[in-house]
Amino acid sequence: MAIATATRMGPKTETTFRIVAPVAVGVIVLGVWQFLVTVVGVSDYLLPSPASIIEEFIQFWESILSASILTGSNALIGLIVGSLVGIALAALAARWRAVDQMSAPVVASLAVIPIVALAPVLNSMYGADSQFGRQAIAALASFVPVFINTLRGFRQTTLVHRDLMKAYAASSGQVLRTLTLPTARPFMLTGIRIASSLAVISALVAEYFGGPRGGLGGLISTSAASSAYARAWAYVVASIALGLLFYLVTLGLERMLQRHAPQAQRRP
Amino acid sequence: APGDGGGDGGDGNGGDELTQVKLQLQWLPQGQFAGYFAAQELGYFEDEGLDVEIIPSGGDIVPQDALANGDVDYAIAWVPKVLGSIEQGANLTNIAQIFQRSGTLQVSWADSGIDSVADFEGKKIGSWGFGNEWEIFAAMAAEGLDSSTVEIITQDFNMNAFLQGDIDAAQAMTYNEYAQLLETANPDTGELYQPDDFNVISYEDTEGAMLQDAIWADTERLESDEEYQETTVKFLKAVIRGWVYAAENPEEASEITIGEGSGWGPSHELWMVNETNKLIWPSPNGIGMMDEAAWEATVAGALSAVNESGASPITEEPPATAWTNEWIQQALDELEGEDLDLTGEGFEPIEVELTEGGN
Amino acid sequence: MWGLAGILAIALLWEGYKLVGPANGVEVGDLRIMPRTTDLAMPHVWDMLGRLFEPVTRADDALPLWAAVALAALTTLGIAAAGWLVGVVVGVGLALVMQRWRIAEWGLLPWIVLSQTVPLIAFAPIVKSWGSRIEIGAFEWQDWMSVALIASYLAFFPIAIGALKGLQSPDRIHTELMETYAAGYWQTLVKLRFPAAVPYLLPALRLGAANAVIGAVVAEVSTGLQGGIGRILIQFAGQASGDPAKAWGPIFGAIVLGLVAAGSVALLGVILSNYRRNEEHA
Amino acid sequence: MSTAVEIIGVDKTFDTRSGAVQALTGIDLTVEAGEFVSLIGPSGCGKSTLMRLIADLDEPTAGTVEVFGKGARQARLDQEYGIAFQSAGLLPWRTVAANVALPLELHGVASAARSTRVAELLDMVGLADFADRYPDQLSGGMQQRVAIARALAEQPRLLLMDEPFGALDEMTREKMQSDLVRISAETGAAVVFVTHSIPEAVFLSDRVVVMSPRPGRIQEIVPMRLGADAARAARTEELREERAFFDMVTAVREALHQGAPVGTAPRGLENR
Amino acid sequence: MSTAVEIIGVDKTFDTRSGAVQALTGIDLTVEAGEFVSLIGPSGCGKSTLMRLIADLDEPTAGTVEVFGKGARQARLDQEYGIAFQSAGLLPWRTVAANVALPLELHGVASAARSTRVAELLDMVGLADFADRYPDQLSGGMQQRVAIARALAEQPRLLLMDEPFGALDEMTREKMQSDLVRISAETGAAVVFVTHSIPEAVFLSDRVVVMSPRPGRIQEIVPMRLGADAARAARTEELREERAFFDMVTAVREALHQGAPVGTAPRGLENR
Ligand SMILES: Nc1ncnc2c1ncn2[C@@H]1O[C@H](COP(=O)(O)OP(=O)(O)OP(=O)(O)O)[C@@H](O)[C@H]1O
Ligand SMILES: Nc1ncnc2c1ncn2[C@@H]1O[C@H](COP(=O)(O)OP(=O)(O)OP(=O)(O)O)[C@@H](O)[C@H]1O
Ligand SMILES: Cc1ncc(C[n+]2csc(CCO)c2C)c(N)n1
Ligand SMILES: [Mg+2]
Ligand SMILES: [Mg+2]
Repeated sequence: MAIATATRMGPKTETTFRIVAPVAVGVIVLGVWQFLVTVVGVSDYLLPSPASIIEEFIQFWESILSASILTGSNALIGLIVGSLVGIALAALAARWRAVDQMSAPVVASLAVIPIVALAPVLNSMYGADSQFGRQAIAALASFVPVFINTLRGFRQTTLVHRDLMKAYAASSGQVLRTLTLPTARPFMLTGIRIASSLAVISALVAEYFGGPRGGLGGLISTSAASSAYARAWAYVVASIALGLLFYLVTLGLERMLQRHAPQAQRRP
Repeated sequence: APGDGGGDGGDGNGGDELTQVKLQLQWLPQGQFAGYFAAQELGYFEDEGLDVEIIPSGGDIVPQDALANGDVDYAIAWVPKVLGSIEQGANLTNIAQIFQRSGTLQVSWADSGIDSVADFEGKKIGSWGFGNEWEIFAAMAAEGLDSSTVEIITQDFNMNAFLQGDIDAAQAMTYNEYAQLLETANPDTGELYQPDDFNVISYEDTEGAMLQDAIWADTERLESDEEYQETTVKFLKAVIRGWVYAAENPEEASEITIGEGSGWGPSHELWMVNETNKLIWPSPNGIGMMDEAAWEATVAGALSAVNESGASPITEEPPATAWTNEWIQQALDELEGEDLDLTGEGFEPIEVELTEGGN
Repeated sequence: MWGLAGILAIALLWEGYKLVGPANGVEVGDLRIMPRTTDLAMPHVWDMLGRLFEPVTRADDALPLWAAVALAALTTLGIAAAGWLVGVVVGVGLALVMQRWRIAEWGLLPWIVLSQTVPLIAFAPIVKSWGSRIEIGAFEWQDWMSVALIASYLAFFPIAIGALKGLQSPDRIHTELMETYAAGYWQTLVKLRFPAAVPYLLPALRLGAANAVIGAVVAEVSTGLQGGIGRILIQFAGQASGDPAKAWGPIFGAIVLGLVAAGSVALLGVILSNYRRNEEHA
Repeated sequence: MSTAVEIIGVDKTFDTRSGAVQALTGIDLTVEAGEFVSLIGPSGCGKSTLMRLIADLDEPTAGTVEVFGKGARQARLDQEYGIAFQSAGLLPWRTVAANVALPLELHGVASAARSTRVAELLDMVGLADFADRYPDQLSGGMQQRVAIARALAEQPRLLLMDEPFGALDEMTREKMQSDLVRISAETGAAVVFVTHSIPEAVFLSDRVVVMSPRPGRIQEIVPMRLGADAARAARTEELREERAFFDMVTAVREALHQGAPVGTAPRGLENR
Repeated sequence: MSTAVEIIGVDKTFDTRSGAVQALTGIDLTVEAGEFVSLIGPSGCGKSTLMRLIADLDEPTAGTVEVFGKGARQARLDQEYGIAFQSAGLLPWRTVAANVALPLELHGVASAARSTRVAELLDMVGLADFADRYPDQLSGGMQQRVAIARALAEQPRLLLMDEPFGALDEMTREKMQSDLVRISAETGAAVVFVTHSIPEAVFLSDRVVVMSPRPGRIQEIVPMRLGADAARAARTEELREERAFFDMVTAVREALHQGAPVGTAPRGLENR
């Protein structure tokens, strides 16, 4: 439905506001922050000013970049593996009811395990000297939303389409290729988008609990531990940017491939 | 109930009005802090007219920041970490250097060939990070090694990474992680590991040794707030009593910490109290008195240590306000004459037998 | 029934792999792709379960492990519930504002999404520090409130998104119907938008509950709060070298805790089933 | 007050991303009180838009819309009309009775009066036995009847209906048409009725307004002689098989095709 | 082979949670090759079920269904029929051309042959210019035309259509009917056509099968004299306004009402 509802502004003004509004909110928040620090005089020690964070950001630029690459690649590997496993398992669960029901408690459990609980265990199981633990945690964190959304997607094929495939005497492989997978695709992509920032956060937080050094998480904690808060914030800013990058890339992917998605069936 | 305590009770406090004091620890409740808990449990603080809240910390709480932010009145923290905070703008003073020596070890397998810091080169070296790594870098710097010559691995809460060979040499505190190793069964023999299964490098024996648990106070308040000054002396007196008690009654002190929420088993807890005592006693100048040579060594080490991202804990000498013996001296003076061993000359560590799992 | 089979299958896989897998795991090149099978890395299922019924420590008054875990879990559940409630209030509040004014939606929504890319663990000490200076009259900020606040930070996000979707879900035909009745904003909200939002809110609230538990546990570890499951989680992880099975007690506890929290919200769905008549009965 | 709706010189233009869409131009239309007027025309000709202008769900770009002598906005605030759409638009979480009660509830009718009125209305649409059911337990025709009962709840003097029977099958539809004829006779309300079906328009209406698209205009207003000949209540089932009926159907068909000849060119995309 | 569909003594019962639903009983029906047969009847009388039995999308509980002398299953595997439903059922991620090509693709027709055939089909339904569009860029009527082209892709001798025009507006619908008449004449295929609309059934069919519900039975088979009088291609627009047309409409109406008299009792819930 291309019809814009309930807005009194024209489409052009709308586009403008969509961009201006979030920027304005951001500028206001930053302004208030800087104001608190410089004018009201909240101690810079407690709450570094945006200006001093930028300063640290520039000074530690190289270390920030290499840490972002390290954490980013852990998150990326986790996201890819977690998504692939999630899609594969969802396919099995969609195909066999038993798999679906057996996986339900396991997936529900995975969805509620805190990273703190998992990190030491994974370090023991896979070795603290490798990035594997972090990648595994990112993978687990990605797995859950991808699995849940993909499974939903696999169940979205409509009766008409299934009948049609039967009328064509299509083989089950053909049905999978021409109907089931394309139908599930937008749901998969939504799951991957949700997983994307989770993967970054998880890979980063996992660094707090052991393993090789050099990632963003380790550097945030080291900087904070030595009271270099402005530097810690600079690393935090980098991690937000990394999370945002993941989110925007997956969002873009979703938008690109979802242009002709099946309309959600709304009738009961 | 205020314990009537031994001795003649110094300046007993008449009124019911207790002064509220918050003390920030640097980790979970455990034998490392036995003296403070003993002072609390035995009423030493109350005798001094103080109502002390002991606040444990967890993974990310930085005790000296809690102090600098005014959340608490005193904090326990390692010297090099606080030096870093002071350089970042915290205004803090070391008022009692409780631990006289470093309790950090670097443990490797007996057959690993890692006998000294010089052997670290090219190895995977474990550390907890979080500011606990400066001794390693300082010791390495003294050997002419920089951080890029080793691979630093962050250790988590236990020694599994070392036991399974992920790291070649693990950081361990004499009072905790080293005991964890000795509480673990060797899968090959089924028996507990023995000290001779390991090579142990004590940083106390290296150039990198740095001072650890000290009591820190707010510099500004110390200078201008008379009430705080008085409280400080009273606080230190009670703490001294607590640690003297722990030295003389390690079993009881260990039970007290367990009662305060330490989750360790009795044998591990007792080990921890005993090993902590060894780091405190003897204190030739009296407990808590700063050994200036050790301070200078710590500062030198902190200046020389450089981590893998090129950062140092400090880049210049700390200010003169960073430590003072003024208050601990006053506390010791006031306790003089009581029947207390303030230097630990009569201190004898006990033998503790560890059991599997530290339970 | 099948669910039990699923859990059993995991246990069997665990023991089966432990039986046949090499002690040092399966390595491809430098990368270990399958875990080590030592008792240190993978304790036997029966050891993990059996450990639950042994005392926590050798001390005379020690509780059995399961009781200590349960006690800690209850503490955390309370904190998480408080965090969840705050998350509900904030999340629904934000959703209401965004639903009411589209300009607010445009301005806030990107930041709400962005908020979830912030590594919250980095802020635990700051939250605790800021909290500790709040003291209004008889009210004094407690450390558990910092934990609850962090829990609410994780909980509010799905709730805000779900509530916004739900409040925006009424078809145009329904909003226009209310318009023809000359119904005001509040009437439309109470009679139309809230009831219509129920099917969206319920899964969001469930997700929020799970997130609140995760957030509470992480924040307990971060701030060192005593008494909760986060505390015993690191405590026992610290003892895992000598007593590997013990560390699993709080892990199971955390999982059960999360399931209980999410499950309780699911119960809410049963009560509100009349508002979910349009949902597919799968 | 003999005029229910008075539309004078109405234009309606929508601003869309791809430019302005002129939905209606130069519409003049008067509906007398108690009169039954149908709007018919190809998809996209602006029938719904016109009805929404009367209901004050949209505002005209030019011209005036008056309902019972008031501005459309005032008429809406005064609840001068009842409305029903193609999809029944019942609230799925409310029972049939509660759905019908909704407008009464919103306007503060006391609980006792409300239930009396709801019972009366459900009786009128033949659903007294279904008061406690939920919409998903009803057939499409029954749902539409609930929607009509709801539209009649406050005894409006004007009923606006946008393809209310569009989703029903032919037989149910005929039955609903007869019901509507009866109900509108009982209540004496004027009706503006949007439909795609020529026989439906012919059967129901006093006048049929034939519209043509691009931009939406009134092509022709066909008076139904049926209306002149007989009272509305006399529109029985037999009527459908009478010669006069077929003649009227043919008349409307021709008016329609005048506006949009039966060509082969596929129509545009704007009616998706 | 002059018989397209032969149905003998067919019953169909569905097992549901709330007991068995008898959808069809004692159905006997023969459709000749090239014949156009419509199924009409109230909602729930089993029209779709009967069509699904012919298509082997469901299996009869009793009786036999033969298509061109083979069992229904074999006929499906041999792709003896093309099929179209009320919702066009296009794959939204495929272009118009790719949608039409789908059955050819599935059955391994070479790429070159495929595109020739697709072009031909799109020509036939008047959508040659829209080959590269996506379904969501088309109007409802255009989508249905794509579905019909797809059903014709493999030149089936039998076309099964379940209310293919049900969702279209009256004018588009009439246009589509004319197109279908032309296309079925061109291809010579037999058509089984399910509809709710009497004029539609009358306009299109050689015979109209009137069904009645509970359980679904064949009430009457009304032969259209039109079919006897004139070739199917002669069913022009003018026909719709002729006397004979109205007579046939009346005949079908009466057959229908015989089975389910126009009462006032609300119908049951099974057709939700
Ligand atoms: N809110 C809107 N924004 C932009 N264009 C609109 C809007 N509403 C209607 N239109 C356009 O106005 C024209 C008339 O639409 P309207 O819905 O009134 O037609 P209709 O006669 O009711 O058609 P149908 O028979 O399909 O219901 C169409 O071209 C439509 O695309
Ligand atoms: N898969 C099924 N399971 C159970 N009952 C069914 C099933 N399919 C159809 N029925 C029932 O069989 C009867 C006939 O249904 P069918 O869909 O064939 O009717 P129809 O004539 O096509 O109706 P409509 O005009 O509404 O499309 C109905 O009572 C319906 O509820
Ligand atoms: C995350 C984390 N940080 C520190 C330690 C080790 N540790 C326990 S007590 C103590 C002395 C300071 O209190 C030290 C360094 C750990 N195991 N995990
Ligand atoms: Mg319309
Ligand atoms: Mg049907």
